[in-house]
Amino acid sequence: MTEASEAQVRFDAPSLEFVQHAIRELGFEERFTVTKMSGGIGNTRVEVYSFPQLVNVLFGTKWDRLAPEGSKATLAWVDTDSLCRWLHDVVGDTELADAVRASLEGADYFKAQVDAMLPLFRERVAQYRTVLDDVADAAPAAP
Amino acid sequence: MAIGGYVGKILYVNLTDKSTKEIPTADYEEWGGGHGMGSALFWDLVPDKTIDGFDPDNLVTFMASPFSGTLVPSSSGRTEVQGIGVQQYPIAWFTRSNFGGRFSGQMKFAGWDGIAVQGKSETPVWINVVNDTVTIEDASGLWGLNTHETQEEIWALVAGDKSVSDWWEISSSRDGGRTTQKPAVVCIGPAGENLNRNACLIHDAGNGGGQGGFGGILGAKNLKAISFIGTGSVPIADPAGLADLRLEIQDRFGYNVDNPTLETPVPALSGMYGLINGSPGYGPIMWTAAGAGRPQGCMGCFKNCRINTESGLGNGDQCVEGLYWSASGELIDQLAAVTLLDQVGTNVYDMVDAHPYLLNLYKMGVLGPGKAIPSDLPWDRYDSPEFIEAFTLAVANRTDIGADLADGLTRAVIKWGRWEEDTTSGLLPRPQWGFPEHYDPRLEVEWSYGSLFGDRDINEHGINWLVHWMPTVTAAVGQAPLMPAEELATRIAEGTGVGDPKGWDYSAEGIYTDAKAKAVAWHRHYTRFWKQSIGMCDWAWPMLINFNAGDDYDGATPTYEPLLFKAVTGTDMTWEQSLELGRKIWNLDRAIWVLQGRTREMEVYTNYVYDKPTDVPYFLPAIENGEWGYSICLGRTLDREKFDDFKTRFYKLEGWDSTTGWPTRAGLSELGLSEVADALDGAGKLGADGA
Amino acid sequence: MSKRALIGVTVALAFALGLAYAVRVAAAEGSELLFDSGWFLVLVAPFAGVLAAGLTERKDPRVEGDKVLRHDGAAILEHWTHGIGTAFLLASGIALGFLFVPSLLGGGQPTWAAMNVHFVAVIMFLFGTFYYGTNTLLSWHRFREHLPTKNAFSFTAAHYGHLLGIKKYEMPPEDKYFESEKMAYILALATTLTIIVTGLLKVGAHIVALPAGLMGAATLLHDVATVGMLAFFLAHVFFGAILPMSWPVLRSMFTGYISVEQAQKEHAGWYARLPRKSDASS
Amino acid sequence: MADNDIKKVEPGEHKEVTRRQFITGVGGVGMGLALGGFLVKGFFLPEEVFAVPASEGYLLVDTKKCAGCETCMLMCSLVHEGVSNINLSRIQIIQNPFGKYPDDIAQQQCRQCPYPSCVDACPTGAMHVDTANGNIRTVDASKCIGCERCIEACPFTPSRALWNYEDKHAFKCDLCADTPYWNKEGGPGGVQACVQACPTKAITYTGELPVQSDVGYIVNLRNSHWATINFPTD
Repeated sequence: MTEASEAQVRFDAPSLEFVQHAIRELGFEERFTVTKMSGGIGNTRVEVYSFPQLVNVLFGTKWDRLAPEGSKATLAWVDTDSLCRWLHDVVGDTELADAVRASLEGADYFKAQVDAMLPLFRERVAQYRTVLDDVADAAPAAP
Repeated sequence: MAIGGYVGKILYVNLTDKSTKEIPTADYEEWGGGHGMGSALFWDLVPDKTIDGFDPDNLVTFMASPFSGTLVPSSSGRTEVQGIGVQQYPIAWFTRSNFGGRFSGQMKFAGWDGIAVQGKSETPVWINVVNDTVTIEDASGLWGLNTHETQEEIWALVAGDKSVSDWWEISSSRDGGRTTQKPAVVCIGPAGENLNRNACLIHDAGNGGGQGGFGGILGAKNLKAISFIGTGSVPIADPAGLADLRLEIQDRFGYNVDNPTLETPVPALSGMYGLINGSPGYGPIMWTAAGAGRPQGCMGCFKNCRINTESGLGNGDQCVEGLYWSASGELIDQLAAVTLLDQVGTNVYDMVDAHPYLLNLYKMGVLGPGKAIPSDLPWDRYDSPEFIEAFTLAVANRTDIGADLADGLTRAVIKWGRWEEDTTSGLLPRPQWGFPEHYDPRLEVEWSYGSLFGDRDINEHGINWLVHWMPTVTAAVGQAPLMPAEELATRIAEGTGVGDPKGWDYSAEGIYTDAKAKAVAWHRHYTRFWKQSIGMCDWAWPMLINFNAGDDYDGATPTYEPLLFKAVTGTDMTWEQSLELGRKIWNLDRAIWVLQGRTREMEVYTNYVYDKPTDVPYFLPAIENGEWGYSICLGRTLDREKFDDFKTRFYKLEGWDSTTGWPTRAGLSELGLSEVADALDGAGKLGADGA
Repeated sequence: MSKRALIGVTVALAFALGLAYAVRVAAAEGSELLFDSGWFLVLVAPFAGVLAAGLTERKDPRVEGDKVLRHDGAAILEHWTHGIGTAFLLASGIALGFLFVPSLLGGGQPTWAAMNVHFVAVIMFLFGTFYYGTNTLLSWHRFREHLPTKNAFSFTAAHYGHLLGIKKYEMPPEDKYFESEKMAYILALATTLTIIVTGLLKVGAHIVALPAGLMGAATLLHDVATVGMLAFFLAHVFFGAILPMSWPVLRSMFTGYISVEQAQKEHAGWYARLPRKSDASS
Repeated sequence: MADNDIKKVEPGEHKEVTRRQFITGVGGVGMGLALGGFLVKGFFLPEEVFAVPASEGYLLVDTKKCAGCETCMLMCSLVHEGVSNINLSRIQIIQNPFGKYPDDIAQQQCRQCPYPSCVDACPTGAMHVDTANGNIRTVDASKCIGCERCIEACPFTPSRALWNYEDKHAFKCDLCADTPYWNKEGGPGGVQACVQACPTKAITYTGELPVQSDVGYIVNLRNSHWATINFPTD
């Protein structure tokens, strides 16, 4: 829980509009490329067309359950610079982008990078989830 | 003559007139088994080598080896499949596929070293072999069933009123043999019935013979399935010796599950790490978090790379199947997707890069409802299970965009007029013969050269896991490489017998050297004999370096292959003789490709290989600035001129005409293939000696 | 109904019932093999044969008008109990597989049924064989008339030459039994003895622990003797029942009589010595 | 007059009559003895109780650790018969490729039962307790009459007593006491081929009578290293 509480002070609570923008489906030019590395098939490019899909691919866990379940990541390699740029410019979550960039200082191999990014994504995804759930609850129940 | 290993006869079935005959294995023993025998049978039984893969005269061989059904580690369960394919482009070459499980073992127990099928039945049939009894049965009741339903149905049909979970007598006499086993069945699903060029063969849950399109080829023959159940024995020349060798190899080179020497530092990456330590269940690679389950292996395996799951989904699936589709982030969806693919009988290797590529086309506005490439599949829900299910069924049943994709992604893209553009930009990385990129063709060249000079993506990991995955996986978990690059290359050079470590230098210059040519040639010859003809599993052999015995890095190769061959067959086979026999088989195949129309000009890659620099770290041993090290090989392309020059030198090394790439009389005669030279001569395709 | 017919029907009926029971009990849940539940009958059967012989009054061959009494009731009983027993032993034994011959039967019930049939046939066979043996002891001359004489080879050659219609061969003056039959008799005797001794050992193994080596040898001998017995059986059936010339003699195995002409033609040597009914009864 | 009328005694045949009487006596007395002996054995002597010493060794298989590679089966037939044939293996691995873990693979090894029904059922002592080899329950092929009572009697399915259709006799697990095609010392005192050959070390050997269950002897041979490669250890 400490991790989460630390995280609490890390990000401002996002607005509904913010979240909806961040998790929107992207276009061809907005895509982000992750390289899945596998001993069976070699490197395969996975084109990511949304923030949730990035989480799925990066951590091997359905994005909105990352918080409780954690990472089941296999080897999904990303160019960390372009990842941060993509989070910043395309997804539009500058806070997360900056936090990730900072966390990656000195994390110079795949496992270290995943370990560094995981708590940040966990916390941010949890916040997204809360906002979306509130909306769902507020929605008028069908007669 | 061998005194062990072989069981004496090969089954020939002509589906046109429903006749069968026995071919004495002794007639083909000089070829070793598996692929060698398959190529020789094809050469003898198919006069016109230029026929189409769907032609009734096409011969499909399913060959076992002297090691099938024996205790030789990870060599007991492979079946080699050959015939003219329907998948490759521009010409569907005489090709091969291979699947694991227990099929070849049961074939041997039934008393057969292989089965060759020719002709075409008017109505759907399946071949039922119970020891010596061969019957061609009506398959109208099986047609339309998926691959799993088909096998369950056949188990029941063969066992009749008996229970296959108890001892059941497979003949009317108690001395006719009894077993507790289920018949081993290889079959096709709807994809094969629909003559799809990317239809595969399926045996048990996830053993697939995918490359080449043999599912569609069997469909064209109206052959739904082949079933073997046997109770006979495979003779072993030196039983006690074989038992000793098995335990010795297992103890020395195997992964000790109770107390491993080299263990993954990251459980989540044990699938990856298993590529270098062989821990059980590493096969799916991407399924390390598969929940409750167990490792599962082919007959006689000492690695057991697959996983049986608590859902039963994904049983027996490994390698590329692990990556078919994982967009939902839910493992169970991933398992369900690949299981459905197995059931319809489609080759994952032609589909794994298809849906991501098509998603890009969708995002580009080229594909979708009412678009240039029309498709009403739910592309907007690409990361949902509904999408992948709809996509998988569409391809198998030739509906929606599947009508084009059933002929293979390559032919579909050519039909849509995008092949040149997308293989140049790299949007569709398919380097040769219409096969998807496997390992980087610009860097890991014994793979890409071997594929181009051959008939398909070679799919041989024996070198790859050492030179590429060892440094990659250790780097991923923050470990130093388990061995310095120079020692790695040196040990491989010694183990193979090639001698020159530069054969495994993957630097921008290293990939064109004569040493590299020798390394590539060795790879072709070793795999043609030991893997494809003797049935040693690609995921276990060769064992050139061993990381499971602490400081003792010596691998089982080249010491143990000849010892195992001697223990099983009683025949002496030196390392050199085995490689020479591999070269002979490789040359026979080459001759067939030449008769089919192979020319030097055809042996080039698609443009991205030459024009698009690599942009992802890719570890390989390389000499850079005079120093051995593991390079990440960024910004690399293949140089057209340098490769062209390499090709000339490689042809010469193999004894082929360097101007045409055709085998020469001198080269073929030296291998005892004069009659092959005559055939090439007759077709005006014999290479000029010394050219 | 003659006493002979009565005995015949009774024995046949008992045997048939035995077979039926053997097959039925094999299918019964938890039932033992008859060799285990009924082993004592294997000991009783020989003594029963001996006892029966002791109570039997023989009647020697003689000419009765235009008929010749060839076999008395005892001979007929001996022959058919021994013969039918042998037939079923061979059938069930071979079906179970022996030497290198694989079993013709499935495991479980079919095998148990065959073993039980073998048991019933053993009882019949032992009774018949010991009945015959004892009768022979009681009238030794009957044994001698089965043994080959110095004529063995010349007569056999002449006999078969004649059978095959080779002109230069005349039907020799054979005795009651052809010289060829007499030689076959020796073989039959040897195999029968082997079968009985080894067979009793195999039964004994159901009752007491016997050394493995002994059992191995016994089984091998039993199987080998089976081959000899089969050979004799087939030859005997061929020459004694299939060849038309043997039909009158076959008939005599039921009626006991052959015609005078038959005796004169085929067994001149024997006929010459036969007493006439008139002398015998005076 | 009938052919064999015992009341008719021919004059001057006293010698034969006494022999006949003797023979008759032998027959009668013999039958009496045989029947009597059977009755005494059957009704007056108590049924001997079936009791045999416990085996000195047992095979244990961790049903959740087995990978179904059938290596044990190939090894068993190799060291015992000198050929490769999973159907002549004393341990049987039966799997359903489409099954759900843990019900996908079953391992059927002989339990060397404390009260071996197979030995009890054998009519000829061929299936016996080999006191010279740690009381293993095994077959003396030369005594086997092929009645398959042992196979019928085995309480497990499939039967752990097997039928060797090639050499035509029953056979079963002997803990490798008789392995003519192996250089190692087998049997209760030595090592067992299947234990040695199992690549996942799912088979082990014990001298202690293990705990029985419906599915087999209960044993868990999976340690923490098994969990490291993501397989359950419970």
